[in-house]
Amino acid sequence: QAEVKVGLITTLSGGGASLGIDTRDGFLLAMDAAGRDDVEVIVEDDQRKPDVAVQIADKMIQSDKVDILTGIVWSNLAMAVVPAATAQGKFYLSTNAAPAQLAGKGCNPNYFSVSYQNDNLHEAAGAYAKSEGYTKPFIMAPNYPAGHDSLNGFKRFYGGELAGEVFTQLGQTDYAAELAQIRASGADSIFFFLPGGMGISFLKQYADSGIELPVMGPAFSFDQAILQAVGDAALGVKNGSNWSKDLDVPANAAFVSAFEEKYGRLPSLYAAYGYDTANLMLSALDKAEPSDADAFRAALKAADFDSVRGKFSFDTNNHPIQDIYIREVIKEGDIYTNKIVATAIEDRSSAYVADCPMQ
Amino acid sequence: MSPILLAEQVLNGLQSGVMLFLMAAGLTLIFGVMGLINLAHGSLYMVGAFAAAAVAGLTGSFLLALVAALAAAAAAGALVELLVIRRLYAKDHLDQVLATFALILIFSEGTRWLFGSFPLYLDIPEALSGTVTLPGGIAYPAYRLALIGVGIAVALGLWWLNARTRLGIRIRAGENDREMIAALGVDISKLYTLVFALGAALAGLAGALVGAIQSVQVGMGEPVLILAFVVIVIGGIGSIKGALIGALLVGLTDTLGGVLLPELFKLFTDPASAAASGSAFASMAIYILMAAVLIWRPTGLFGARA
Amino acid sequence: MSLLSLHRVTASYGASQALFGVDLEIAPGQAVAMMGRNGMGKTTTVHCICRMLPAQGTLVFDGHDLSRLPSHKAARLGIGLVPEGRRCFRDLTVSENLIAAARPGHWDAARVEALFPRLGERRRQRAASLSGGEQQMLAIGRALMTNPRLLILDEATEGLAPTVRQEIWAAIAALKAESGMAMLVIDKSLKELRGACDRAVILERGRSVWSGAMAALTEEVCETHLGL
Amino acid sequence: MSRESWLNTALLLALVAVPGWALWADEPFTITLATRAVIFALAAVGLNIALGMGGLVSLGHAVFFGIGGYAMGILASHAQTYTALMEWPFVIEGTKSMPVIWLVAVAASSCAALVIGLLSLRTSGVYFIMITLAFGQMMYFFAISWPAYGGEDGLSIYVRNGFPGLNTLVPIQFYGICLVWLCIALLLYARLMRSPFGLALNAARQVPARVRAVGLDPRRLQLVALVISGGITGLAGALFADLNRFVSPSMLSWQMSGEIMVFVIIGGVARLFGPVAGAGFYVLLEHLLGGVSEFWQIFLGLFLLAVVLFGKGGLVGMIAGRRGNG
Amino acid sequence: MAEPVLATHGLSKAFGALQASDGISIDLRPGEIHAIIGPNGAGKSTLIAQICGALAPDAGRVEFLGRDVTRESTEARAARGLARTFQTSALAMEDTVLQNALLGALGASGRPWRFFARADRDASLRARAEAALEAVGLADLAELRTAELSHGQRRQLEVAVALTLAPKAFVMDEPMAGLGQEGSKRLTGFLDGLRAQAPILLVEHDMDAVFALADRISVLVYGKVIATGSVEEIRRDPQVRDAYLGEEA
Ligand SMILES: Nc1ncnc2c1ncn2[C@@H]1O[C@H](COP(=O)(O)OP(=O)(O)OP(=O)(O)O)[C@@H](O)[C@H]1O
Ligand SMILES: Nc1ncnc2c1ncn2[C@@H]1O[C@H](COP(=O)(O)OP(=O)(O)OP(=O)(O)O)[C@@H](O)[C@H]1O
Ligand SMILES: [Mg+2]
Ligand SMILES: [Mg+2]
Repeated sequence: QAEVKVGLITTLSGGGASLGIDTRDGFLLAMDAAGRDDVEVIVEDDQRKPDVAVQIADKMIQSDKVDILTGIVWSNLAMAVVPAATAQGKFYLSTNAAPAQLAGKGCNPNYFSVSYQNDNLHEAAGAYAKSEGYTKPFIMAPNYPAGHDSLNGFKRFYGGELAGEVFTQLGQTDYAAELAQIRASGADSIFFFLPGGMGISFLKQYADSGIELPVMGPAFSFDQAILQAVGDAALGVKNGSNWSKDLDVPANAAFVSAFEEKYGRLPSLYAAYGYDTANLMLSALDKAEPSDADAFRAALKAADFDSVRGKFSFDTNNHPIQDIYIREVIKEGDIYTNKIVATAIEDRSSAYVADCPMQ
Repeated sequence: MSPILLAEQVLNGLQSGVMLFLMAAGLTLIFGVMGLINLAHGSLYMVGAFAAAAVAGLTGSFLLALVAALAAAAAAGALVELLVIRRLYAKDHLDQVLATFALILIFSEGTRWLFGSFPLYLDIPEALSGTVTLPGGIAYPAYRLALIGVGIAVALGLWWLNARTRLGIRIRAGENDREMIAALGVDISKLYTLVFALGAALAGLAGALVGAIQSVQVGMGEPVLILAFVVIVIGGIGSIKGALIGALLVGLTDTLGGVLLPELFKLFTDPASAAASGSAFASMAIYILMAAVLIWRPTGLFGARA
Repeated sequence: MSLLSLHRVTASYGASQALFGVDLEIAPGQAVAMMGRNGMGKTTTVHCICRMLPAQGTLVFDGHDLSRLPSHKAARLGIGLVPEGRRCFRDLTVSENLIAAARPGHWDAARVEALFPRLGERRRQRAASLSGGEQQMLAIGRALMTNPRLLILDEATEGLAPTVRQEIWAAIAALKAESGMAMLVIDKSLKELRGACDRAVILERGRSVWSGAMAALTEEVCETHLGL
Repeated sequence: MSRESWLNTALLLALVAVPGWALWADEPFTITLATRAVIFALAAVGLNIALGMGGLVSLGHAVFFGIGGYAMGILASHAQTYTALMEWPFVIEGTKSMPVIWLVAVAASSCAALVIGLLSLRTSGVYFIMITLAFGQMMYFFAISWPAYGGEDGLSIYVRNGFPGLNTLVPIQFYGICLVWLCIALLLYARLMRSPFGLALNAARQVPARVRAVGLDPRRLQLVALVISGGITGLAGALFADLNRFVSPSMLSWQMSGEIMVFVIIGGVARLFGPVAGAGFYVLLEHLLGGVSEFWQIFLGLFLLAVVLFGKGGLVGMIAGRRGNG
Repeated sequence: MAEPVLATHGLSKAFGALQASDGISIDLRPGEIHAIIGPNGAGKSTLIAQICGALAPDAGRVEFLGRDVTRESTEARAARGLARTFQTSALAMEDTVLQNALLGALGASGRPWRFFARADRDASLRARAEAALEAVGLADLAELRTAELSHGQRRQLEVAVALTLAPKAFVMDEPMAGLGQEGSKRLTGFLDGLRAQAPILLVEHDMDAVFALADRISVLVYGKVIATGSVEEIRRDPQVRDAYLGEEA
């Protein structure tokens, strides 16, 4: 009989399944390595639907009596689950989604983001654009909250003039019109945030458009899984990330090789966050039981674990303070992957700390 | 916005319309001709794209990939018709909706099971990469021009098949009264299998062609399915001409809406929120277009009057 | 030897039985009238012959067992149907209706249009917009296009003007005389049937209750079985 | 009693028995699951009025479901933040009271149904399916990109709304509320089906020309059916939002419309308990299969396929046989 | 001469180049049966469609009970008391025979907005429906689904539904079509009595019936009324013989 139950809700079926699968695999890798039989992980598929995620969370809380929830990939699903779960006194550790509301006014002592705050990777791209001396970037993102956060994040650290700012449609697959706009705008660089298939489509069409400008984006569109589908079109793109497989940290090297050995593929960002989240949780479980909420919370907050990202600590709003890097897409043999080329922002916390009542 | 950019955007709209037509063509054929609501059309589109990506990965030949896409989608279509669709003709539209919805689930997860959850790589052929300079100095991707060519060829071929061949006439007769056409000595079952396979093959072709400039992944079919339905409904069900014109209208509305509406809103607010609200309206534009067309002409632009 | 032979044929619509034992013989070149009041099973019998409804009992056409054949195969053996209620292909034009049914043989579109000149005039019109009589002509023409050996006419003169009706009866007579086509004719006009047919069968409540030469169809028979 | 009545009674008893079983088996989550099924069933009963009786194949019922959901979300979020919904020309405050929310949800979704119906009923058949889908998509994209109420992220309501005299956070009590609403809707459906209005509506679906020829306006009948239908589905939306304490544009998506329709079809179109059987079956299947394999949706697909291919008239038709008359 | 119940004045309708109605002026007087005959495609059904409001005329007027109803909808005209039968049966096939008749009664009552009462328990509706079924001889089949009726039986039901409306005028498009000889005879007898209730505008190809019933006959050819008169006059008219009657005169 396990003493601590963890509910991992993530997307395992349908279009966005690859992200959830990596999250789960990273998380379970760490759990296996720890070999603790007093911790039971229950995994369920949310189908990327908010109402299903809520239902699973209810089931985990009511029937399985879990102590800790984790695993959600998408911000809108997190917004559906996290407030209700924390209101019921459960802990939620985020492996990816970290929307602005939950970092600012809506922060909660039982909610910890182990990944980042959503804006961070875009901020890194903005900082990079500024340091490279670009004066007319063209920026675009889909028209939904995460897209707005993205462009705001970029602008926050870039701060200069823009050649154009465009919101595309969510799920758009054809970017001919945007490419024409870019060509006509006289831009000197491009920043885009187009998660999933949108990014693949854009990059392929960009490569074929004859436009040759430096391209930047957040790490999501250049993740291990996606790069193979984009191919050459992605080479040379700069992207902001708080992790990379070549990050020179001992814990990271161990993680990458263990992941490759177990699953036969390179780990992605999501796998890294899943792995870190599990290790953070294990480190806290060593010190306290979740039933003793205050002690457990303090143990989490101490972040006393070996992060694959090296430096890692929590700010007052329970979001990480960490370095954020710029990676470049390269080809290693037959495999497309990333390497770190610069540190964009050191010890970055998040823009919303001040709004959070926890100080 | 300069006139030349505007011209380029119009061209983009037309081109995206032709691409849409390619997707909608097979659906019109099955939907209009056989009277079957085939929600699984998007899945056949996906099957084509995956078959193409797999074969391109193995052989490196885009042409072989296209052949594979056609073959795989046609085979999947024929199989589906024989096993499932065949039992649905006599049932009403609702059963067709449910059954083909079930097929989506089976196809999507089956594909994921075979190919994994990660998107696949499929790129345009070397010969068609890069751009061509059009009059007026517009640099236009060669591959997209080729797509326009294929779309027009498909349109002509389908129109000819449907209106001019005895096969087409019999198929349409079967849509009116299946029992009667059989009583006149036509093996309507075989005919329908054929049509379904043909429609599926067109979907597969579209999947492979469009997949090369978009992403080949599970679930790629559903958004396309909706757009394809929008197109054929605007054009009028069963009309190839309608599908083509509907596709062009939708392509233009979508492209120009996305470009012009934010510009328009800039007259009233700051650029960032103009971009946002303009884009919000742009995403509703094609549906507003469709509703307006149907309110004005309840059976689409070229549909038979009810 | 008979071209079509039905023996003790029974059939049901779902749970309700409509035919309880129908016997019918048609020799090559012979015209047989099928009579009976409304709802007695005439159309049902036709549907059994054309394989549009499963039937039990013996159904033989030209030496082929019909009972296992799908509809289109029965038609290809040479059974042509002019269905009750016309059932033209609404969205097809007149000429497309004809083309859809065409099989090689004596009858082609030109001959049909010669038989019914009005169809020629409306060649490009959608069948749905034809008048009732025009649709009826189209249905006959369409059945002829299959070049049948047995032509089944189920209420083929329903709703036609007297002149057209006369034309159609004349056409039926001509068909019979020229091409030696066998016919099964259902119609409400006893007078015309007498002129056109050699034999008659009468159905009552799903059974064939009388059959014989037309000449033997006396007033009494009509009164007992047809209520005339 | 006919076989269908037996089946209906059994279904109803099963719904009433769920909480008891859940407590006895110590599976409290079963109640939440059943609540979900009951709410979906309510939405589907709504659709069944348009679809089964009126023959209006609406692929846009998520609009009403979503409007109901947002009625709850908007009112409750304003109450939660103590901000007024509207200050001019008069002040409207948010509320956390369920009855008020229900009223607003039903009114808003019925109004939406009226407007959509007025515009859509010019078309018929597949065109009607698509025009309702179009309205659904408009609402969906609007909700996604409209920032005021959360856009795609949706709205979180931390605590379930209140009903006088009940503690709605207790799953059993909330389940009770939903079940009562379902019963009321079923009763309404049963009465409608046999009423003069139902008779006329039924005929309007089959032969509009005949209905006109006896002096009735089929379109008006269908419009009223759609309004009633939309109102009920809207109510279900408000309850669903309260169940999840969350609304987001996904309630407005075409997949949601599709699911509501699937409930009706697998249960049995135009059958009184069809939506109940359908929603129950679907939710149960989803729950049970989810644990079986990562590729569980294949099995779900196969099950649905089997129901269509081998069952006439959906689940209810399979068990109870063909629909009796009257 | 009594005021006509129903009258058309110069009704014209063209389908493209085809002039389907060409200035048709006819009327229907109280207590009479006015038969419209004419070759197939002459425009009889088109005329009926315009009279009943299913088709808008290009020119001309329709008057019913002394009012111009040309711009009124089908349902409004029906509510005023104009009942029609269709050339091809338009019945609710999934419903029972009785329900079809009840629908007519409901239409006549003009009160469809009752959501909670039971239609089949409403005594007045039911009485009306059953009387109509009885009149056409379908009373025994009241509980049968309409889809299970034979073609001829459906034709009878078609007339029954019109009867339930208790109209001020009937417009019938080939009510005999599909009836057997026995059935035609019965219906002929029935219509004969019906004219006392309301006059009938009768389109029919069954000359036995027309000659037995009609007080007046109008002959329509190519959209034009070429002759109107008594049975005898029409039978003798050489033009009519030529265009329509042939040997049946
Ligand atoms: N689709 C059906 N389902 C159930 N019963 C039917 C169906 N069609 C016909 N019947 C029944 O079968 C019997 C025979 O019908 P059929 O159509 O063969 O009659 P018929 O002799 O052709 O009459 P009519 O002269 O009126 O056309 C009738 O009593 C009818 O009620
Ligand atoms: N919607 C339409 N479009 C084009 N032509 C039409 C349309 N409706 C009718 N017609 C034509 O108008 C003419 C008159 O048709 P109508 O149906 O009124 O004839 P009818 O006198 O009722 O004939 P029948 O006795 O055969 O029923 C026909 O030639 C027909 O083809
Ligand atoms: Mg018959
Ligand atoms: Mg007519």
